[in-house]
Amino acid sequence: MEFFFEVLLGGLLAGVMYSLVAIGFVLIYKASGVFNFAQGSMVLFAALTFVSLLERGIPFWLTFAITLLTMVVLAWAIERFMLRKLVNRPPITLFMATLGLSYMIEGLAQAVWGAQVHGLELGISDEPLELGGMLLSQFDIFAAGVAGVLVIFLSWLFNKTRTGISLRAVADDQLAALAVGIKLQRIWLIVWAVAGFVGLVAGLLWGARLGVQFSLSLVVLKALPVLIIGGFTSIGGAIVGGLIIGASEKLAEVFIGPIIGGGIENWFPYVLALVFLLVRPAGIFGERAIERV
Amino acid sequence: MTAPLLQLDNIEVIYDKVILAVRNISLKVAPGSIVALLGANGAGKSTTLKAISGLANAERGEVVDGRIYYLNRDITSATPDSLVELGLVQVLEGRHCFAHLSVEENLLTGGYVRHRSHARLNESLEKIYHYFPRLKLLRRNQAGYTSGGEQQMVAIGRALMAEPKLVLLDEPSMGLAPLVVEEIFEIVHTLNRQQGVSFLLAEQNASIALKYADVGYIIESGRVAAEGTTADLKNRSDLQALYLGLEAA
Amino acid sequence: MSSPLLELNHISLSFKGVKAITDISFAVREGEICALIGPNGAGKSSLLNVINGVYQPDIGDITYAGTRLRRMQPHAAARRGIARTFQNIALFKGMSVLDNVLTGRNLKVRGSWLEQALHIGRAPGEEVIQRQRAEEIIDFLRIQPWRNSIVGTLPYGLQKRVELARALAAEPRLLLLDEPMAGMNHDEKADMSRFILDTQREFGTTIVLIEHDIGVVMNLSDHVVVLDYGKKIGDGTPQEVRENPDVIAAYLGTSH
Amino acid sequence: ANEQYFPLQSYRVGPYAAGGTGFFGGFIDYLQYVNTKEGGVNGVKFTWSECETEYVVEKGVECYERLKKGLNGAPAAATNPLSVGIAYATLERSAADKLPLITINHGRTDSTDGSVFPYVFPLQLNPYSEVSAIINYIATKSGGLDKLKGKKIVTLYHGSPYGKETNPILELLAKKYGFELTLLEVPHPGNEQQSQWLNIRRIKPDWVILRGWGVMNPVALKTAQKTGFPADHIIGNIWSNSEEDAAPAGSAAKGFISITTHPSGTNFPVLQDIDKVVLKAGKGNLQDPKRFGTVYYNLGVVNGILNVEAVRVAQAKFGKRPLTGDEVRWGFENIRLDEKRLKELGAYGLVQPLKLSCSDHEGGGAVRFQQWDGSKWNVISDWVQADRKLLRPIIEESSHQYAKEKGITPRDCSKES
Amino acid sequence: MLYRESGQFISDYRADRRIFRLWQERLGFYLLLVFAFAVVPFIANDYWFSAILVPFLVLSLAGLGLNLLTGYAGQLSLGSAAFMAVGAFAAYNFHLRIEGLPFLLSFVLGGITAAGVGILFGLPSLRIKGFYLLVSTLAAQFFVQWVLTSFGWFSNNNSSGVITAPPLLVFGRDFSSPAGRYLLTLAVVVALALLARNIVRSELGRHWMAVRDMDTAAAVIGIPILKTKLLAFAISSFFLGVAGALWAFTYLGTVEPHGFDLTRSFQILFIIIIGGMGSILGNFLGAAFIVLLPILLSNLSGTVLAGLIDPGQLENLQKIIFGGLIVFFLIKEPFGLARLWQNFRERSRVWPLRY
Ligand SMILES: Nc1ncnc2c1ncn2[C@@H]1O[C@H](COP(=O)(O)OP(=O)(O)OP(=O)(O)O)[C@@H](O)[C@H]1O
Ligand SMILES: Nc1ncnc2c1ncn2[C@@H]1O[C@H](COP(=O)(O)OP(=O)(O)OP(=O)(O)O)[C@@H](O)[C@H]1O
Ligand SMILES: CC(C)C[C@H](N)C(=O)O
Ligand SMILES: [Mg+2]
Ligand SMILES: [Mg+2]
Repeated sequence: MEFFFEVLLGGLLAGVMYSLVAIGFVLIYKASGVFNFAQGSMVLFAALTFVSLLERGIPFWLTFAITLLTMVVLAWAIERFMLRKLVNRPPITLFMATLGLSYMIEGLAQAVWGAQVHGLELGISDEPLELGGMLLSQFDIFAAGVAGVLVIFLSWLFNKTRTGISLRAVADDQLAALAVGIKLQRIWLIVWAVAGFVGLVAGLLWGARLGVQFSLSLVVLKALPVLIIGGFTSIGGAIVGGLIIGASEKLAEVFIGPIIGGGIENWFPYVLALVFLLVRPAGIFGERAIERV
Repeated sequence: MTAPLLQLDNIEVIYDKVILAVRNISLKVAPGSIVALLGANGAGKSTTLKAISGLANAERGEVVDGRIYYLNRDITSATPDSLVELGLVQVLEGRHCFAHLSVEENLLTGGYVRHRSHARLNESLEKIYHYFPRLKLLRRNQAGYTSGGEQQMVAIGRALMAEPKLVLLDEPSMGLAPLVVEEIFEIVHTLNRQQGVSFLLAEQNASIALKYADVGYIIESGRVAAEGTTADLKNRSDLQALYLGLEAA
Repeated sequence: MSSPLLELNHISLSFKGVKAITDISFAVREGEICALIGPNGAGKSSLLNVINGVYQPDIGDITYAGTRLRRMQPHAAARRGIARTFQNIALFKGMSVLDNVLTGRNLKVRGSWLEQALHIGRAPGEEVIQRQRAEEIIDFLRIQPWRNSIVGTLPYGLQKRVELARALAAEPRLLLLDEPMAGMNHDEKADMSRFILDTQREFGTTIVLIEHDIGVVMNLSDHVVVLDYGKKIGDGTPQEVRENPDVIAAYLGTSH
Repeated sequence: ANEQYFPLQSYRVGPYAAGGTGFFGGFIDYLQYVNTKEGGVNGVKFTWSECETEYVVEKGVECYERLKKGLNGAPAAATNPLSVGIAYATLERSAADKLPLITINHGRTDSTDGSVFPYVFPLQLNPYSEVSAIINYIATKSGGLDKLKGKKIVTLYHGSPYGKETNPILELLAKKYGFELTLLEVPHPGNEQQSQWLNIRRIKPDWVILRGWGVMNPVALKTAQKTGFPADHIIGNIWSNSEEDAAPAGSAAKGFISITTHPSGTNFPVLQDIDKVVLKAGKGNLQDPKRFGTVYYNLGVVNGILNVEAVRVAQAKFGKRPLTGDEVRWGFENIRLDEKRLKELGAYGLVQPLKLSCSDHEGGGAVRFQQWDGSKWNVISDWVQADRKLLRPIIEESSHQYAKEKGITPRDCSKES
Repeated sequence: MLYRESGQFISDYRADRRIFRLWQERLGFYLLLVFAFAVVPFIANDYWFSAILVPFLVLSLAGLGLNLLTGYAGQLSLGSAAFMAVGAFAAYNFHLRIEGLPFLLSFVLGGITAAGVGILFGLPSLRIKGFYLLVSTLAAQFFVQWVLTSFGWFSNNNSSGVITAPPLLVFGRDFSSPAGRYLLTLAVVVALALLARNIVRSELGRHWMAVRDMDTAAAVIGIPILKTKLLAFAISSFFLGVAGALWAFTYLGTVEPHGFDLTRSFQILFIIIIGGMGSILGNFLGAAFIVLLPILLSNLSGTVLAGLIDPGQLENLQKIIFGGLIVFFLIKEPFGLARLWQNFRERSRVWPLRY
């Protein structure tokens, strides 16, 4: 029983790590209706930039600032050379454009910083905490705290500000948003820059866990089912989805895995998400598509 | 004579680099006037309006020739948001509400650009509810679920929230009950008289358009086929049967 | 006088507690043109949606061609000969006019997909027949010049016509038209009215249509039903309805 | 031209770039070294060109087909894709083209049987030998093979054919020696292993064998720390043994043990020489010179030594000229690296004594153990041999089945000279 | 004025539904076939066969499969590679386990098995739409790979989970030579492409597009949505399955489950984006592009840029170029190379006029 709880808790905490990446997705989707597959590459790019600078001896906070600036520049470039030219196109087109984008960012990241594997120490100790016989990862608890802060900040942004409403308007109908004078370009810049920031935070935490390297861009694959269970349009959903996925996939791997062969963590979250979707086709907190005739 | 508020000089618009939608259109809107664009389906009315408001670009359209002036500046390639800031707002054909936003939020989005303060926003909002009491009832409903006519009201109301100087109205009467059509044109009339707002409207309902407009242009296959004051147009027998269908009025 | 093809009995419908339709009953006789009018948001489109099964009424039932139905699925309605057009054009935007019309005939196709894919069995002959029928309808509505155009790029008015063509292609017994003439000028409305009348005369199709142009309604319809706030406030011949004071107050206004 | 060509199916980008850049860097530097220092082998200089595979099979095949014919008249000596997938896909092609396929430290275990696979060379160490050696090491640590009984060993393997390949042998050894074996799979790519390590925590094994690849390795070490499993009881296999596997795990890697066929470091005459002749002259291939002497780099150098030695041996028989692939194959089969020869090459201690033959394309089958001290590897054992006698029949069974499927008549090795 | 339509009056509907309506197109097509079947085998070398032509053909077929699902029926999928894997492993097992099964038949059975799996993962499409559907296809992607790696039976207990192709014997003739592989692949691909062309022009094709453009309206006019979507999944997966079998048997000769990973699914998606969604020809153009561009770049580096830029950087550059091209296409020509070709044809039809 104690073991069960240990797996459960560990899973919940791991799930929050997925949420961190999922939040980046939700942000962009909610604000512009774009399903941004390049979020993973942005995570990689941010982390790689960060460690590479750090390894050159630049102090931590300065590095953080420079990397953030880089992400803003990246957002600017994306807006300027891609989004601006894809105004009012169907969502699927934008999705595919972000696939292209992810290739570009990955290529760029490796071209600039090379393909080596870097270690990243954030100075957060990862000696496990003992709690009633269970081991809890300090690092994961820290990450969960960061995710919580992010969620509070972003919820405020979306629900309490004018920008928030404009963002949702853009997601619904770009042409109409233009017609009422919303500055699409500025909105995109803001959103992508914030997504870059979220990517950086996720990149640092994931990077500290995995080492900074190419595989970092694959964490999107873990974030997708989270996103889907939570719903594309809900920041809170990303957290709940993360908790559900994290806990259930760990429990499944530990308790079901041995029965059917192990290594089921790659597909289990997807199947779980599928089951959720069959009951709620837009995720737990997602907005339903409106179809009126 | 005062300088026109809006002026189009021989504009040509192409969609997708191949579809020539507007061949050669010149027109003027004098400050404080109401101008109607009439013409058959596909004549190029909507395209003309979108070219003015800068929205054609968003549909892969392009003004390839000619110039557009508004408030004496060249706005041929201005962005829609800068035009809204200058008080030029378009109501799109086919409603285009933000489906997931509530009716009230829809209206609010229209006001952001021109109003910074909360109070002003609410003031405008009340004005719109005054014009369209039905919207007040529906203020918390998601716009996507409202009826066709209600959406049309939302779209018009949203544009008026910006307190514009020039409104481009694309088929305002479409899908509206006769009473509401009358009301809308009354609103147009009032705004025009009281606040000097100018209107450029594309309208299929020629009788009502000509009733309220000062000047009319008749568009045929992307060209101006006839123009003049509404009084003149109504008297031109060659146009009556073809475009204006006035015998039923 | 023929018997009713369609009868609505005490239909009510609400969305999240908001009543869109309240206890509406009326009958449409076989072969007539029935107009539904009323202010915006009165519940007209919702009622059409109820008739062909897009919405399920909370209370009430429908009798169609002698069968009483509590609820119906859209495709079941289609199979029973109910076709329709939509207020916000619902054409297949990426397909040509011809293909749109051909899809309208989908229920008439007998050959299986495999036969068609391999071009064997019933497929080859049938294909020619379907094509002929579709072309007839295209001719009938005079949209030949755009036969191969992608409908998404056509002007609004033409799209409305294509949508009618697609509905007619199904050779329906009951045709539901939601504002078929919105966005048309006078001439075009006249054309469209003629098509609708011809359809009724030539094929004996029963038609229920929503329209805001009262002139058109008066000219076209045999029977008018008026809704306001989800309730029926008038039902009768055009003339009767036009003189009904409730209708004037709620909908027409005084000037007409 | 009096040149011998090496087609290099290298990978310098993508998830496994760390391995590719190190390995091919070492390989190229060694060829460069032989060219500069000795003017090639008997006056035959080496040339090479690279084709990026990204570790993707079909790119590897394309590269193979493109490069196999040689360059500017210089014939190809052998291909070295450093990828199990590409090796499999070019296995039959290389037999048809009579071009040796070198799969140093990896590849298809049964290709050790050269009578069935004349053109494939899993040099030094095939996957079966690898696990056998690890078990033997654990036995020594526990005080003898008989002490293995009742020990708990967990193998954490990469969820790919590569990761699974040794499972049957481990099971066999478990039965033979009576230790308790648990096999745990980590799904590709391996960036999330919490559940596996929680399981390990529950099982409380004596040893964990880490059969990883790429990102899976540092993550394993980090997660081990998080779940309180000591790093010095984790033994990395041959693809979990580089600096790139340990360093990113930071302090969590301290104490981690792994096997290696060659020590890292620069304390070998041949490496010193390469440094002098190649690196100092600015002709080094590594982008990051700090990686000189790392595990992957040294493996590249070892690979270079073996390839060049094969050419040298073959030239002795066929003449001092550029050789065909088939002639180089003969060279490989007649490699004899004893202590004396290794010293001549300046590679004593870097390369294990090897003796290849027609029927044995592996040759060595020994590994050493090294331990990560937080910044570098230190060798902690002498050569530990795999139980090759035990493995041979299993290998032959498999190779003969292959021969039957493909309709190959095995060579008669007793007739080979 | 190469493409003159004038003078070719299409007098009956039967003629109008022909696969190629104009005689120029028909002639062009026949010439192309003659060239591909009779001329290429004599002028190409091994490298061309094994490294360019065969993968080009197989990827075209895979693109075709995905295009039916995504381009025509509008269902987004990131699981194409899974269906290829099913096709490959099923064909392998049918061939292995049924004595004397004709080789081509094992392809068909492989395709059919893939179709079955496709239906299974297509089932949720009735309820789940748009991006949410990605979940189902990704589930297929990961689940299939897991099954194939986890259960040794599928690879006949090969210790590395790799399957190898049996000798390619069709009607007693051996097609194992590079030219033979090419011809065999070509024949299968041409036959299936013609079949696809027929399907998309048939009732079913129209249903797909209807569902793609607006599925509520499609339901209202009586199109059976579930059947239509499932058929899209099934037929698409069939094509992908056969492509997978060809990939394993005639192209690489060996394959492991990992060879059909997510990257492959993306690759196929890129083929249809670049080639053109909703176009048959587009798949061939897209595949040609995706096969040739990297080779071109990498050859360039080997010759022109030799030594100037290291191969790793070149690969990064290639990634950037690739991603850039995808974005570029989506911006400039969302219907891909196929539309470019079509525009070119339109132009040459009216040439020298502009519109
Ligand atoms: N987004 C577009 N892409 C391609 N062609 C278009 C597009 N929008 C309009 N067109 C074409 O441009 C021409 C003019 O259309 P426009 O919508 O301006 O006409 P309109 O006068 O407003 O007609 P309606 O009265 O039907 O609204 C038409 O032939 C139409 O097919
Ligand atoms: N799916 C739905 N969800 C929520 N509310 C709905 C839905 N469909 C319709 N309504 C509401 O029901 C009422 C009636 O709508 P309906 O579309 O039937 O009106 P209508 O008579 O067709 O009006 P119009 O003439 O403007 O098209 C409206 O207030 C609308 O907001
Ligand atoms: C470097 C490679 C030879 C080994 C690697 N683990 C593989 O999967 O193929
Ligand atoms: Mg218009
Ligand atoms: Mg309505």
